[in-house]
Amino acid sequence: MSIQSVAASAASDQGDADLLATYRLMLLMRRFEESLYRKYREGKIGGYLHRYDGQEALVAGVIPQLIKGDYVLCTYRDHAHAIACGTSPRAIMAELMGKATGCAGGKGGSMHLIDPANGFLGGDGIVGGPVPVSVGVGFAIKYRGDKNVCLCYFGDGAMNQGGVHEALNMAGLYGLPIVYILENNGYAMGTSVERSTGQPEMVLKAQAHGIDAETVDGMDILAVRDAAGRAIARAREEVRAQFLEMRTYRFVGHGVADNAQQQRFYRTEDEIAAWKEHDPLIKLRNLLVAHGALTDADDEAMESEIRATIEDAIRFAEESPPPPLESLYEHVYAEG
Amino acid sequence: MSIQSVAASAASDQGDADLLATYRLMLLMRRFEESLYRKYREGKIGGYLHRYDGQEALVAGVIPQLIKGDYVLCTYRDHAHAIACGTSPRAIMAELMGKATGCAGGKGGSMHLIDPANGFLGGDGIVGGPVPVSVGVGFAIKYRGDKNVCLCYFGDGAMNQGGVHEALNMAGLYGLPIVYILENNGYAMGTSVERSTGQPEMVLKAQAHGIDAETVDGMDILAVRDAAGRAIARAREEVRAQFLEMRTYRFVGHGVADNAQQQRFYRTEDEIAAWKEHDPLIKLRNLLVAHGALTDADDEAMESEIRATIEDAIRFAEESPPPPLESLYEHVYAEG
Amino acid sequence: MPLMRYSEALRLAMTEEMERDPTVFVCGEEVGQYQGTFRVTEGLLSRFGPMRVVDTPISEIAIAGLATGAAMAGLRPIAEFMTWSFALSAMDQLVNHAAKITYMSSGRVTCPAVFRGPAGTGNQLSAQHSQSLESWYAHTPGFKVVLPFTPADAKGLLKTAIRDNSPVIFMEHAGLYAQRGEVPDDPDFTVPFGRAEIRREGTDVTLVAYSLMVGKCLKAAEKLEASGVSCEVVDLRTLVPLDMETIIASVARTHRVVVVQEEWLNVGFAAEVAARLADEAFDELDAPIRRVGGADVPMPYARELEQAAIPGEDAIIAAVRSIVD
Amino acid sequence: MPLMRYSEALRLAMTEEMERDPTVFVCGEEVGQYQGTFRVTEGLLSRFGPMRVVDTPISEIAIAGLATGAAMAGLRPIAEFMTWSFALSAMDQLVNHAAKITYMSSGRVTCPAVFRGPAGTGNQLSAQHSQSLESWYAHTPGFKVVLPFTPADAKGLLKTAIRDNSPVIFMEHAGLYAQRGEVPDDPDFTVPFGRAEIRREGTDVTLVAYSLMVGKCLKAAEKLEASGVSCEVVDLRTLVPLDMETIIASVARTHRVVVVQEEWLNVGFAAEVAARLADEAFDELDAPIRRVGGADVPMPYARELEQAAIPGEDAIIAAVRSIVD
Ligand SMILES: Cc1ncc(C[n+]2csc(CCOP(=O)(O)OP(=O)(O)O)c2C)c(N)n1
Ligand SMILES: Cc1ncc(C[n+]2csc(CCOP(=O)(O)OP(=O)(O)O)c2C)c(N)n1
Ligand SMILES: [Mg+2]
Ligand SMILES: [Mg+2]
Repeated sequence: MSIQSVAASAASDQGDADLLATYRLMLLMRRFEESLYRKYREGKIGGYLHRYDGQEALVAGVIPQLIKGDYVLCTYRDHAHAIACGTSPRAIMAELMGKATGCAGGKGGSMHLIDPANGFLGGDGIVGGPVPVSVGVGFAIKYRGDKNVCLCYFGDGAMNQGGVHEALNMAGLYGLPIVYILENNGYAMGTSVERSTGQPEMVLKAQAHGIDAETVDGMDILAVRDAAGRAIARAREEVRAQFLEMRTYRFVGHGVADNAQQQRFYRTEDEIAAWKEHDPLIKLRNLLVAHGALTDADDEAMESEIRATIEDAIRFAEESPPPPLESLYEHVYAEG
Repeated sequence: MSIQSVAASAASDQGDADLLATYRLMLLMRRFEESLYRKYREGKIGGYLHRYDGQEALVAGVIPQLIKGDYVLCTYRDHAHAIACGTSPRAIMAELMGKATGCAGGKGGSMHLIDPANGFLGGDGIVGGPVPVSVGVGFAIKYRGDKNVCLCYFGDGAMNQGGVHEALNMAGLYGLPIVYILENNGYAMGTSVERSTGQPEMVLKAQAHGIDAETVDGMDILAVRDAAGRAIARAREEVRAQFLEMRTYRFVGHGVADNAQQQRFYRTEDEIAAWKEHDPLIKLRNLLVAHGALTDADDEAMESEIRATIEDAIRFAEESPPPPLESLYEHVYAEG
Repeated sequence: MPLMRYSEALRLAMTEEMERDPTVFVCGEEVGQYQGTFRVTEGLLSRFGPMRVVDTPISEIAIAGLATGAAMAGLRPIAEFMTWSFALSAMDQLVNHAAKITYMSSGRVTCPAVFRGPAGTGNQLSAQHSQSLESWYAHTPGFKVVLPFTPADAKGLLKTAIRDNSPVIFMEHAGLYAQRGEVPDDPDFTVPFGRAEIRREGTDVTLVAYSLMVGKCLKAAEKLEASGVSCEVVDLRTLVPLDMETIIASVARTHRVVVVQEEWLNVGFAAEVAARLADEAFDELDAPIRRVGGADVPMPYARELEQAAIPGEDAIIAAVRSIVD
Repeated sequence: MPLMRYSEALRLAMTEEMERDPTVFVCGEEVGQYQGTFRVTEGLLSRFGPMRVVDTPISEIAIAGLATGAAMAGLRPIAEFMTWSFALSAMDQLVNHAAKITYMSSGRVTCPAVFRGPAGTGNQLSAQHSQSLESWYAHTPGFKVVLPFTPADAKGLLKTAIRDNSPVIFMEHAGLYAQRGEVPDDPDFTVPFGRAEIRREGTDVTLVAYSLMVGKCLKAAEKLEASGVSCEVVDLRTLVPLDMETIIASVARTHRVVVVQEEWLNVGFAAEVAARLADEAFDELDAPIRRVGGADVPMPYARELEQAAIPGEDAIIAAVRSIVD
C-alpha cells in the first residue's frame, strides 16, 4: 500500500472518513479477538475458538460495501464477519459465553454466530460447508429478482473439498450473484497450501468452473476494497459469480489448541514475524497518520472507546442467564 | 482418421496385425452389446443395462496397451472394459444373467463386472465413484514401487461430482501413476455438457488440480491409441497423473429405459445420425479395407467367429446355475 | 374422488403447492427437460418455467446446498434425489446443515426444504442402488421423515411436507409409483404428520409397517385370516414424528406385535418401535416382539438372491405364526 | 504390564502392526508432520517416513477413496478421520464402496481398511462436531464396528482391526484419550471381535453399554450398590459383530436390563439391543427394558444444555430405579 493509493482513495468518494471507519472496524476486530482469548483462558468461553488476527482486511474491506438485502456466509473463523455485519458485540460475546442473549440464543457458540436480521447467515464448523449453501442463497436472490448479492467466505483448505467444486460449478452454470472470498492464509491447520494442492493457483480452480477470478493482496486494505467493490458490482449488475483469492496470513494459531509449540511443526517464528511486517491494521494506522488523518490522540481515543465497548459486552454477557433447561428440546423443529 | 495415419501406424511396430486385432475387439464389443440388449428384452438380464455402442475406441485404443500389474476402474457402462481386460465373454454374460459362474459370482450384475485376475477392479454404479478409489489404487502402485499404472474411466456428468475433484487434486498432489479417461459422450442421461457445467473445457478442470491434460477425438481410434500411449508412458515413467478428455458419442439411449421416444427430450435423430457418420467401428473397417488389410470375406469370417463366441457365452450363461440361496449371507465380510 | 397413480398424486401435490405459493420450486437431476427419471415431475417445466423447475448437474452435495441455502433465504425448495441411494454423497449438507441450522440458530434461521425421491429395493438394481436409509434420517434430530403408502397419502403428506417449516425427508417407493388409488382433488386436502393409519382391523396380532411393506402386511393378513388369525395392520406414514399412541393402543388390544421394514433389519427403524414397546407397553405384551426386515447384506444382483433378501409375505406370516401358535 | 494412556495404546497398536506388516500405512489430515490432532499418530512420520504416514488435504471423500482403493489393491490402510463428524462427507465412498465391494464381487476383491478417529460428544463443540453415528455404520452391512473403552482394548481391538480383511469402523472416544490403564506390551496380544466383556458382576440389573458410557455405568453401579441394588455391567466392545450371547446370559441372571448409549436415543444402537432382547429373551424379562441415551437434539453449545443432552450417571440410576423399586 502506498501513499499514492491512500491519496487516490482519499480523492475518491470513499475518502478519509471511510478509511477511518475501516480502521476503527479493524481495530475493534483485533481487540475483540484478544478479549475472547482472555475469556477463553478464564474458562468463560468453551469449545473451539478461531481468531482472525491478521486477516481483518478481508472483512473490513468487503462487508461494509454491502447493502440491505445482501447476505454473508462464512467459516467457523467468524467473529470479524459478525462484527462487520453489524451484530452487536454484546450478542457475540454472549453467544461465546453460551448465554440466552447470544446472537444464536447460546446454542451455536463461536463457530455458529448468526444474525439474519443483518443479513448474516452464519458461520459454519464444516470446512467447505458454507459454499454449497451459498448456491441456494444466491439462487434465492436471483429467483426473487432482487439486486442483491451473497458473499461467501472460505479457507484455502476448503478448496480441497468436493462440495466446494460442485457449488462453484453450479454458481458458474446458473450465473448466480455470489462473491466468493477465498481466505488464503497459507495454512489449513498445520498443512500449507503447497502440501495440500496439486496446483496452487487458486484462480485457475474457479475459472475452471466458469467463474470470474482474481488474486488480491489481502494485507492491503485498499486493494481488497477495490477488488471487492468491482466484484460485488459485477455480481450485482451482471448476475455472475465472482471469486477473489485473497492472500493473507493468520498471526495466531489455528485455534487455541494450536499454541506456539504446536505451530513449530509447520511454521517458523521468522515467517510469522515477516508477515507481521504487513499487518494490515498497523499499515493502515501508519498511513492514516502519515496522511494526517489520524493523530496519536485520535488513536488513543479510539482504543479506549473500543475497550469500553468490549468491556460492556463482557459485562452484558457475564450477567446474562444461560438458556433455560427447558429450551433443550426447543428449536429442533421450526415453529408452524 | 486418414489413410496417412493408418499408413503411419502400419509402418510403426503396431502395424496392421495390431489394427486388425483392435478391429476385432471393437466388433466383439458392438455385437456383445447388441446381444445383451436382446437378452434384456427376453427378460434374461435384469437391472439396468448401459451400452457402449459408439464409444468403443475409448477402450479398444487404450486397454490393450496395458501390461501385467496395471489396473482398470470404470463406470456402470463397463462391458467393453471387461472384454478388453480379458474377462471371458462367458463370465460376463453369466454375470449379467445373475449366475454363479459370472465374473462377480452373480452378485454384481451389469454395473459391477469385476475381474481382479485380469487387473479389472470393476465397474461402479455411482457417478464419479471410481475416481476416489483410483487414488488408492494409484497410491498402492507407487507405494510398492511398481512400474504400473491405474486407468480410470468416468463420464462427463461425473465431472460435476465433488469426489472427482478431491481425487484429481490428490492424484495431482501425490504424483500418482493414474491415467484418467473422461468418456465425454456429450450427455449425462438427458443433460448435455452445456447444461451441466459452468465451463466446458474439461482439460482446464484437470489442469487446475495439477494434472497433465489433453483433449482427444474419441471417434478416431488412431488418435486415441496415440494419446493413450503417450499418457500411459508418462504415468508409468514419470509417475504423474494424466487426464485425457475423449470426445465421443453414445449411439443408443443412456440405459434401456432411455428409449427413442425418451431421447427426443434431449437430442435429435439428426444429431445421432451425424455422429454415426463417425462410427469408429465402420471407419476402422473402411480404412482397413481401403488399406488392403481386410477383405469382405475376412470381415464375414470375423463376424461369424464373434457370433459363435457370443452364442457360446449365452449358452454357457443360460445353462449355469444361479448362486445357491445359502450364498446370500456369504461375502458380507471377507474371509480371514 | 379421481383415481390416480401414486406418481401422479405426487405431481398434483407439487403442482397445487406451486400454484398456491410462489416461493415453492423444484430442483434436481433430470426433473425438467427430461420430464423426471420416473416421470414424477412430468410437465412441470413447461407449466412453471426454468426458474421454478431447475435441472441440475449430477452434484448431490450442491443440490442439497441449493435447497438448504434457498430455504434459509426464504424459499421453499423441493429437491429431488434421483434415488435416495445418491443422497449418500450429500450427507454432510443434509445432516450438518439442513437438519441443524434451526437448532444452532435457536430458530432464527429455518430450513423449510423438502428432500424427496424414490426409495426402496427391487428390480435387480444391486447393492449400490438398493437402499433408502430412512433409519439413518430418523436417527438424526431435525428431520421429519415421511414414507407414504397410498396415492392419497402421497399427495396429502407431500403437501404437508411442502408447507412444513422444517426439513422433511420424503421417501417415495419406486415400486409404488404405478399403484392407483382414489385421491382427493381438493387443494385443501392435506394429511397431518404423526398420525398412523390403521389399514386393517384385527384382534390377534398387530403388524406395524410403512411404505411398500404395508401392502405386504395386508396380503399376509388376508392369508392369515383364512387360517383364523386376525391381524391389525398399522401404517406409520411418518417415522418422525412417530405415532406411538396408535401403535400402543393397537398392541393393547392384540397383545402381540410384529414390526416390519423393508430395509436392513439390524439397527433399523423396526428396532425403535420394538424397543419403545418393550419399554412403554411391556405389560401389554403376551409374546416376544418379532421383527421382519431385509437381510443384513448388500443387495445381491441375482434375482433369486434378491428375492430372498427382501422381506415377503411368507416371512411376515412365519413371524406371526411363531407368536400365535 | 505397562500403564499407558488410551491414545498411547492406539499408537502402540499401529506401530507394532506397521513393524509387522509392510503393507500397513496411515493416512489422514494432520497425521504426520503435525503429529496428529489428538497426538494419536505422534512420532509415526519420523519412524516410518512419508510413504507410510501420509498427510492428506481436507478431502474426506478422497481420503476414504485412498483407503478403499489401496485396500482393494492389496495394502492395509488405516485412515484417520480428524473426527467422525467429518466422515459424513465421505459416506458414499464408505457405504457404497468400502462396505460393499467384497459382497458385490463375491469376495474376489476385498477391502481390509481401518477407518478410525475420535468420536463422542462433550467439550461444547456444538452441533456439527458432536456425533459419531455408530448406529448408522452398524445398520450398514459390510462394516465391523468397534468402540473400545479401556486402553488395553484400544490396543488389542485396533490390532485385530488392522489384521481383519473387512473394512472396520473404529471409533475412539476423545474423552478417553487421556485415560490410563494397564496395556500388554506383548506384540501378539489382540482382542477378538464379537466378545463382550463383563466389567462388573451383579445380580439385580444388567447395564449394557459401550465406549465412554461403560465408565458412567460403572460409576452408577457403584452408587446403586451403596443403596442395595447390584448391577452387572456389560461392555459390548464391538457392535458388529454383536455378542448377544453374553448379553442374554446376563439378562437371564438379572431379569432386568437398561441399555445405555451416548448418542441420540431414537433409532440408535440401544434400540437394537432392546429389540433383540424383547424377541430372544422375552421370557427372561421381569420388567420393561429401559434405554438411556443422548437427547434427540443437535448438540447445543451452552454448557448447561450440553450437560443436559449427554446421558449421565443420574439418568442411568433413575432408569435402574424405575425397574427395581
Ligand atoms: C470437513 C471437515 N474436515 C475437517 C475439519 C477440521 N478442521 C477444522 S478447520 C480446519 C482447517 C481449515 O483450513 P482453511 O480452510 O484453510 O481455513 P482456515 O482455518 O485457515 O481459516 C480443519 C482441518 C472440519 N471442520 N471439517
Ligand atoms: C451420484 C449419482 N448420482 C446420480 C446417479 C444416476 N445416474 C446414473 S448414470 C447418470 C448419468 C451419468 O452421465 P455421465 O457421467 O456423462 O456418464 P455416461 O452415462 O454418459 O457414460 C446418472 C445421473 C448415479 N448413479 N450416481
Ligand atoms: Mg487457511
Ligand atoms: Mg456422458
